[in-house]
Amino acid sequence: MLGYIIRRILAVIPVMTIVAVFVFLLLRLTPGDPAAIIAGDMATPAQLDRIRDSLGLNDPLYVQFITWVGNLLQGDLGTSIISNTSVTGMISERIWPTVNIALLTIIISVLLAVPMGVVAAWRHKSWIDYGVMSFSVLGFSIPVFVIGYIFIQIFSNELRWLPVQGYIPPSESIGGFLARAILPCLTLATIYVALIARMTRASMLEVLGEDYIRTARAKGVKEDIVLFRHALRNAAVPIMTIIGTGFALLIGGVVVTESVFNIPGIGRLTVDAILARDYPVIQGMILLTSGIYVLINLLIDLSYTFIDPRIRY
Amino acid sequence: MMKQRACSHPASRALRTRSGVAGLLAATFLASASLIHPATAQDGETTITAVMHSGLRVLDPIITTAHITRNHGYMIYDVLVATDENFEPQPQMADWTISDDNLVYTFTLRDGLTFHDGEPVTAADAVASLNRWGERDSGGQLIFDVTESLEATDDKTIVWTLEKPFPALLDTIGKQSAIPPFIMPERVASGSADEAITDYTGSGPFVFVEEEYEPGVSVTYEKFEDYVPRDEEPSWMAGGKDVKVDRVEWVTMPDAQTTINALISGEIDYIEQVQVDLLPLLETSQDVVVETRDDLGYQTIGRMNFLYPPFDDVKIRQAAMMALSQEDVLGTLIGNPEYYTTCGAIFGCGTPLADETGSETLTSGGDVEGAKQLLEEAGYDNTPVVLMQPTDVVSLTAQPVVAAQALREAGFNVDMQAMDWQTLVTRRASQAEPSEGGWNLFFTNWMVPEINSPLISPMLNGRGDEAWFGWPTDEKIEELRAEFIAADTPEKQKEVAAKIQAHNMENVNYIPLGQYIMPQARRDNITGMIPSPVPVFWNVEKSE
Amino acid sequence: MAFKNRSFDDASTVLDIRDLTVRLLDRPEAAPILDRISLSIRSGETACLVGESGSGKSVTSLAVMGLLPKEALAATGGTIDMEGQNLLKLGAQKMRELRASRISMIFQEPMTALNPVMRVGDQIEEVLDTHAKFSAQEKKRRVIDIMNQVHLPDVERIYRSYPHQLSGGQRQRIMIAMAIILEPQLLIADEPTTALDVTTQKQILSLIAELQEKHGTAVLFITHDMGVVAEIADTVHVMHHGEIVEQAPVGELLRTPRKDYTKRLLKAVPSLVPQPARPDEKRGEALVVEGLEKIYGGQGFLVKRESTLAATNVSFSIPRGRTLGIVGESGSGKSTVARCILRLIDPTEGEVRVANTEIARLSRRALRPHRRHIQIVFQDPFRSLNPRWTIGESLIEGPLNTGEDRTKAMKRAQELLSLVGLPEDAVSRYPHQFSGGQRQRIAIARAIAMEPDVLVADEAVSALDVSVQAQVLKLLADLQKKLGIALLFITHDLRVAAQICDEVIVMQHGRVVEHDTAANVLSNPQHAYTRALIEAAPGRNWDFANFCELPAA
Amino acid sequence: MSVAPQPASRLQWVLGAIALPKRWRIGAGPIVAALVLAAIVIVTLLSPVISPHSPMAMDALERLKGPSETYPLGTDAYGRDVLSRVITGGRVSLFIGIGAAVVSVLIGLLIGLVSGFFRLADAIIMRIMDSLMAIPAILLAIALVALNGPSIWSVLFAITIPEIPRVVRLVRSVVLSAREEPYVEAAITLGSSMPKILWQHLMPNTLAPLIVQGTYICASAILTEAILSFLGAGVSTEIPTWGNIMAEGRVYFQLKPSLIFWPGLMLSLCILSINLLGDTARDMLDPRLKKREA
Repeated sequence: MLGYIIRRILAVIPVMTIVAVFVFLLLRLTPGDPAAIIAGDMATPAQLDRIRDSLGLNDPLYVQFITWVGNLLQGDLGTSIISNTSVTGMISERIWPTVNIALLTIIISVLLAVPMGVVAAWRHKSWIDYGVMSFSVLGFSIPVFVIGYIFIQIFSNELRWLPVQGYIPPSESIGGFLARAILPCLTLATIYVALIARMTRASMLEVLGEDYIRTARAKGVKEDIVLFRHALRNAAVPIMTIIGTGFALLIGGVVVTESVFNIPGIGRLTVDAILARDYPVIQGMILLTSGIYVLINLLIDLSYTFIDPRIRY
Repeated sequence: MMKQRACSHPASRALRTRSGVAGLLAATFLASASLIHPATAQDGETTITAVMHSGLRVLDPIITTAHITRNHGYMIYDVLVATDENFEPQPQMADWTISDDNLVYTFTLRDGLTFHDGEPVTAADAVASLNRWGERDSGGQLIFDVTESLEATDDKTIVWTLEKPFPALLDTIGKQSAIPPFIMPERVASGSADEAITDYTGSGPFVFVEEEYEPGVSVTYEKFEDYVPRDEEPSWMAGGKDVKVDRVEWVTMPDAQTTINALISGEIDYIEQVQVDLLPLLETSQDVVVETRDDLGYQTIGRMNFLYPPFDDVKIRQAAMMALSQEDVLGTLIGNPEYYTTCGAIFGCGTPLADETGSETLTSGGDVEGAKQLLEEAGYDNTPVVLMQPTDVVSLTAQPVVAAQALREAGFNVDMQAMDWQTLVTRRASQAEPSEGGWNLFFTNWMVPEINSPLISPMLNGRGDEAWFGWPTDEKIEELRAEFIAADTPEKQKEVAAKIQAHNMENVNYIPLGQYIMPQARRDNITGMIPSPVPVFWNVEKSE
Repeated sequence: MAFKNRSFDDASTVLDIRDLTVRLLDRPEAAPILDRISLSIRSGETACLVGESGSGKSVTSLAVMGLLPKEALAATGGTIDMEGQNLLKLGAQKMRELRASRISMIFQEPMTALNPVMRVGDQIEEVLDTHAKFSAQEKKRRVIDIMNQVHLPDVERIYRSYPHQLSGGQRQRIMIAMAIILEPQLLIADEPTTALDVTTQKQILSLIAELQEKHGTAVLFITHDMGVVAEIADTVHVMHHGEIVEQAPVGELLRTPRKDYTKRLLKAVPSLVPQPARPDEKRGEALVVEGLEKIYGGQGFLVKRESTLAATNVSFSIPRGRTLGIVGESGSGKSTVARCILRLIDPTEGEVRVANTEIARLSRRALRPHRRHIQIVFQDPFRSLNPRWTIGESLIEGPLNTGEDRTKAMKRAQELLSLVGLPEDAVSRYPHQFSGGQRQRIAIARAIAMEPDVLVADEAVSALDVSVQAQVLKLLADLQKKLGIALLFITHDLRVAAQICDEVIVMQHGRVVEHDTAANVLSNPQHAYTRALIEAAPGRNWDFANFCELPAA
Repeated sequence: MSVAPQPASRLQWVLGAIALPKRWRIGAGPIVAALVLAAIVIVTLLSPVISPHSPMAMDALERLKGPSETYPLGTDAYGRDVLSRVITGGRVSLFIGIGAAVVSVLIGLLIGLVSGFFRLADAIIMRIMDSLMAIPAILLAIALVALNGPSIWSVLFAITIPEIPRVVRLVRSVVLSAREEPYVEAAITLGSSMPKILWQHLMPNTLAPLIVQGTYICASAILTEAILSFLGAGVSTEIPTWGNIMAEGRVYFQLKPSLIFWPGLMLSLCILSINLLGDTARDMLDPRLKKREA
């Protein structure tokens, strides 16, 4: 087990290295010049060049890469070219809104989606099943920003139950946090619920056809216990997997949702940085999100051993 | 002066009292409902939450010409001289005297000026700041070109000695665009003009709260208690900067509609720029005021690349201009005619130098037939026009689309290339062939005060490679500019300006595409906003 | 052989099925899955339901348990009476209460019938939780008690174990413990030993008998294996196409079967008595294996992995026209040997000579031209043909590889099909249009299309019903005679080995424990393990095909 | 009889390849979905003929107008006809959807086959694929569009690249499990070469899951295009797509919901249909579900 963990962690190294090189090269090939952003509309070419010089952008690529990696290994993601503040600082300030929203979304999604999927599989081909499937297909079919606008229109503009936008950290006010987080979370959750409910249903359908379910029924075990004690745990591995890989989807949704609901999270930070060619921030963010993705999937892999005793590494 | 249109449709409040299920559900959101208005202050402090036109990311107002950074500069810095609403320079930090030969300017700092760290503002600080500014600002460079010396003779006195007269000196250091000479402590201002500052100590009416600053998201200012405002009434950038609130928070909202909803629901107090198309949304709200703060507004322009065909040929440049219609551009860009006006003056309508010579086709719907004919005369060989279109800046998306259509109608072969603004600003600096990463035509917007004089308008520089993007080599305009600098009376200046206007329309240094204003919106408990091209927060009050 | 011959005339009837009819829900017009079957079981009785696959045995048991797949099957007629109530009319709740307390069931695959993520102790306890209320202590005591009764070793440890940590036999014991903990009147056992090795099978059968005696339970035992029937049945019900064709006490049925179908079924059961030895024609060795060894695993990355010895020191040779059988239980290494010989896996040590070429060390590429000399027929007839290819395409794949002309190859494919007893037009059909036995014939045809020197049959008849099994065995024998192929026959079934092999190798734990002529191995086993295997073969003293006792060997 | 059968006809081969179940049990849903999709495809393909206006023709005086006889669905912020733009926009959206599906499936298939069969290549390829998977697709796509400019091709490229690793993994897993099938082992013993086994025995196994996966990629690509447009990294406004029509109209969501409603409706109907068809295909082709119903 320990050996497995070590091996898995070591396997992260080449993956993250490839990500780092890839991201670095990708960005440096992108047209766009942060110096032009800093200088504004009236700058002359000579001024631009002087600014580029002072930012180190005129150095050869490999020098820039070595500098960057060198700093990276010391935990320093560099300094934002545009705002002249430390990338680590920017990220650590803005990661919490995203993390909080994402966590709440995952919790809401799992609480909604898993029972939906279980019941749909249990009542295979009933109206409940069709209902759940329709919802989950629908959840995949509407762009997330449209869902967000519809929620705002209904709950904020028409009913006036919830604020339109913004973010308050839960440490400041739980109520304030929830009031502002509910709509973004529900918006994000639609696609996530769709995804998890689908997978739960499919996985449960398969498990419900297994012999041990028949055994449980032959023991006279009640249906709810059959579903949740016997079937769900066996169906859990693919569900966990989809929660993990769905994380990438969540990031995509977060980027959009943060714009719609004006949440100062890392999704917006990244998009802004890409549009402004703020290389250190983009690199840091992509590296970070990739790292989190890899980490989450590592944790999920490890969690399999708790779900399923047959899985030993 | 201020156009005010308090929107009052007494319909909307009924929403509060929906009965039945809705009411019941509403109760479940009880906890949240009471928390909807965070902007209402804690402990009697008044805070204005304002949504600005863009996020603040660069904090050095000298290194960039970005408007949001300039606005930030006006919050925390002060200037020696400021322009009032009559375009007259007025004393702000300093009074001045001018020698009879117009070569020596002596500035005397007024009493009570303090930096936010408690140190007094000295003449040495001002000299260092002016020097750094002079390296970046094009107007400033012109002055320093003729400067013999700039010295602090004592703590309060600055002596600026010129080699030859520069009649517009006070106008130039008093201008609010693009780079005003903000006064910083000497230790900050003595740094390189190419590296952004990291010490944000100013002497302006607000203090920058560094620990609450989130680049691109929010920035907080607190009232500077030790600031001593002038006694005069505020007028544009001049007069007394009397701060009447405790805090101002600028927040950025990426979504225009969300911003408006937030203003209606009272989550924010102020929107600097409202897209004209969205104004109807605000009409239903009684407690929101929509108004115009800056009557001059913006000039939208097109600029061609003089280095490559087809626009290296003056006839073809003229043909292109002839094909365009300001009405079409502005109508598409702004829509509501209340907020735009066709204007053929390159120095902007409503400014002292305004003159509309040579702009007939532009302001009367364009002349496609004439353009066709000119093209034929010029022997246009169907060289494609690479037209750069930014996709992510709302105020710049319409011009290229409208222009492309008009140019195609006139017989141009238009290759419109979409890109984000960043790519555009990088690419417009490229002098490569249009087919190899260069360009032929792009559009941008200027605030009118940024182009209202030949001294500062970047498009009127005719020094080839040293000129602004497009790089015209135009000796005639350089002569005219020199003539303008030498002109010592407003009448003479107007005369030269008219010549420049005529020359521009002949040579098509750039195409003025008309003027538009951006309305602002505020909650009605925000009062005392003075008219100004810069959204300033002094004199503003917030009542409960 | 001594059959059970107790009388149940006085015993009470536990279960009485009358005219039970089960139909497909979505095709009610099709022939019923169960057609008016009737049978009754008395307390203490073991009733065997025997039949080939698809005869409706399992559906009968599921119908009794009320576990028919709801969306597919439904009982449309008849009654299932137990203690005076018709189970078919019982509500879901009532039926659930009955399960495990009155009727229990054990299933074929102990591998899959236990919940893999629950400790087995908990799974047994769940029965108690569902049907009764006991204190935690009492529950544990009862579970430990029942686990002792099914003779599980190291009960405390197994109580906390997960199913995958147990052997197949242990798992089946857990199933039995679960089934009888509440002492039901009726125990339904659906092929409970089919997936087990013979030696384990023997233990489980005797355990069921023991418990049945102790608790007086009635047992409905479903099996396809006549040997098992001979060992345990009181009464036999023969099923065919959803009908019960014959019901009789076991002795009567085996001695004097009345119905043709029963006779056919019995005649197909291969005898444990080896065929008379064939004269050895000394035609030269087609396959020589020397010192073959295969070790799996070994060095891992960072962690040293345990290596598994799958086969070691295996040597034998097969002359042309002769058949060598490799017999052993699961995990004995017999399939590993076959796969090494075919170079589907690479042997760790040893030599393999086919048609006088050493192939154990050849590179994959160099090996390819030699492949044609040795061919294989796999166990699973449903997976051994590419479902997307016509039979013709499959048959000519090999010949095309050896450079044969397409038209000629196809012509020959048709000949091969008639050779294996299939119509020639089968070339243009797809595998799913054929039955398992037919597909196995096609697989054989595909193998002999290469004109190999050696044909390896890896459990080639194990998945087939006995009647089909007999036909395929006969086909193999005929082909061998006609073509002079050497046959390597891998099987776990001693009866099959006895019928087809000239020589037999017995393997255990990767080693050869006995190697001799078939007659010697079966009638005069030297090694204890071989003896145990033979002892464990159910019904070994009965000659099913001739309805009589075997002469004592 | 005994005409030596030629290699089975293409159609037969494909039908065989996806192993259609004997009984087709299709509900009304998928049939409606297929009809809706067909209708959308036909309308968008015919857009040059049937759109009442040029999708690019602007009328500055007719901005943001409601439905009228000239403009049945009203006009957008440039005074362009919404109806014409919506039906023309479908072409590009569908092109991007189908293009992303086809290209990522083809490339993924090739890489996956290689990876599934050659151990050495597998280790390297899978590391690269893992890395690509780790980068959130939407960020990667924005960066790629920023790199190549917002043309149709670069959007297509940006959407396709992140899908490839998923296809590779799918193909690889199918290949790895199909390798164990006895008929593949039989082919080895029959002396078939590796490329031949790879292509003739293993590849067809991937077709069914790839068809299903392809539909999902198609649907998600159309959606991603919309999101990229929303984030300002989509196809330029000169070429209408459902995504950029919505993105342009989004600021008018409250004022003129029709600007989002119509393209949104088309897009959602289209994706809904594709997803439904994908689900149907999966239910029919997935052997595990078949087993359950058997």
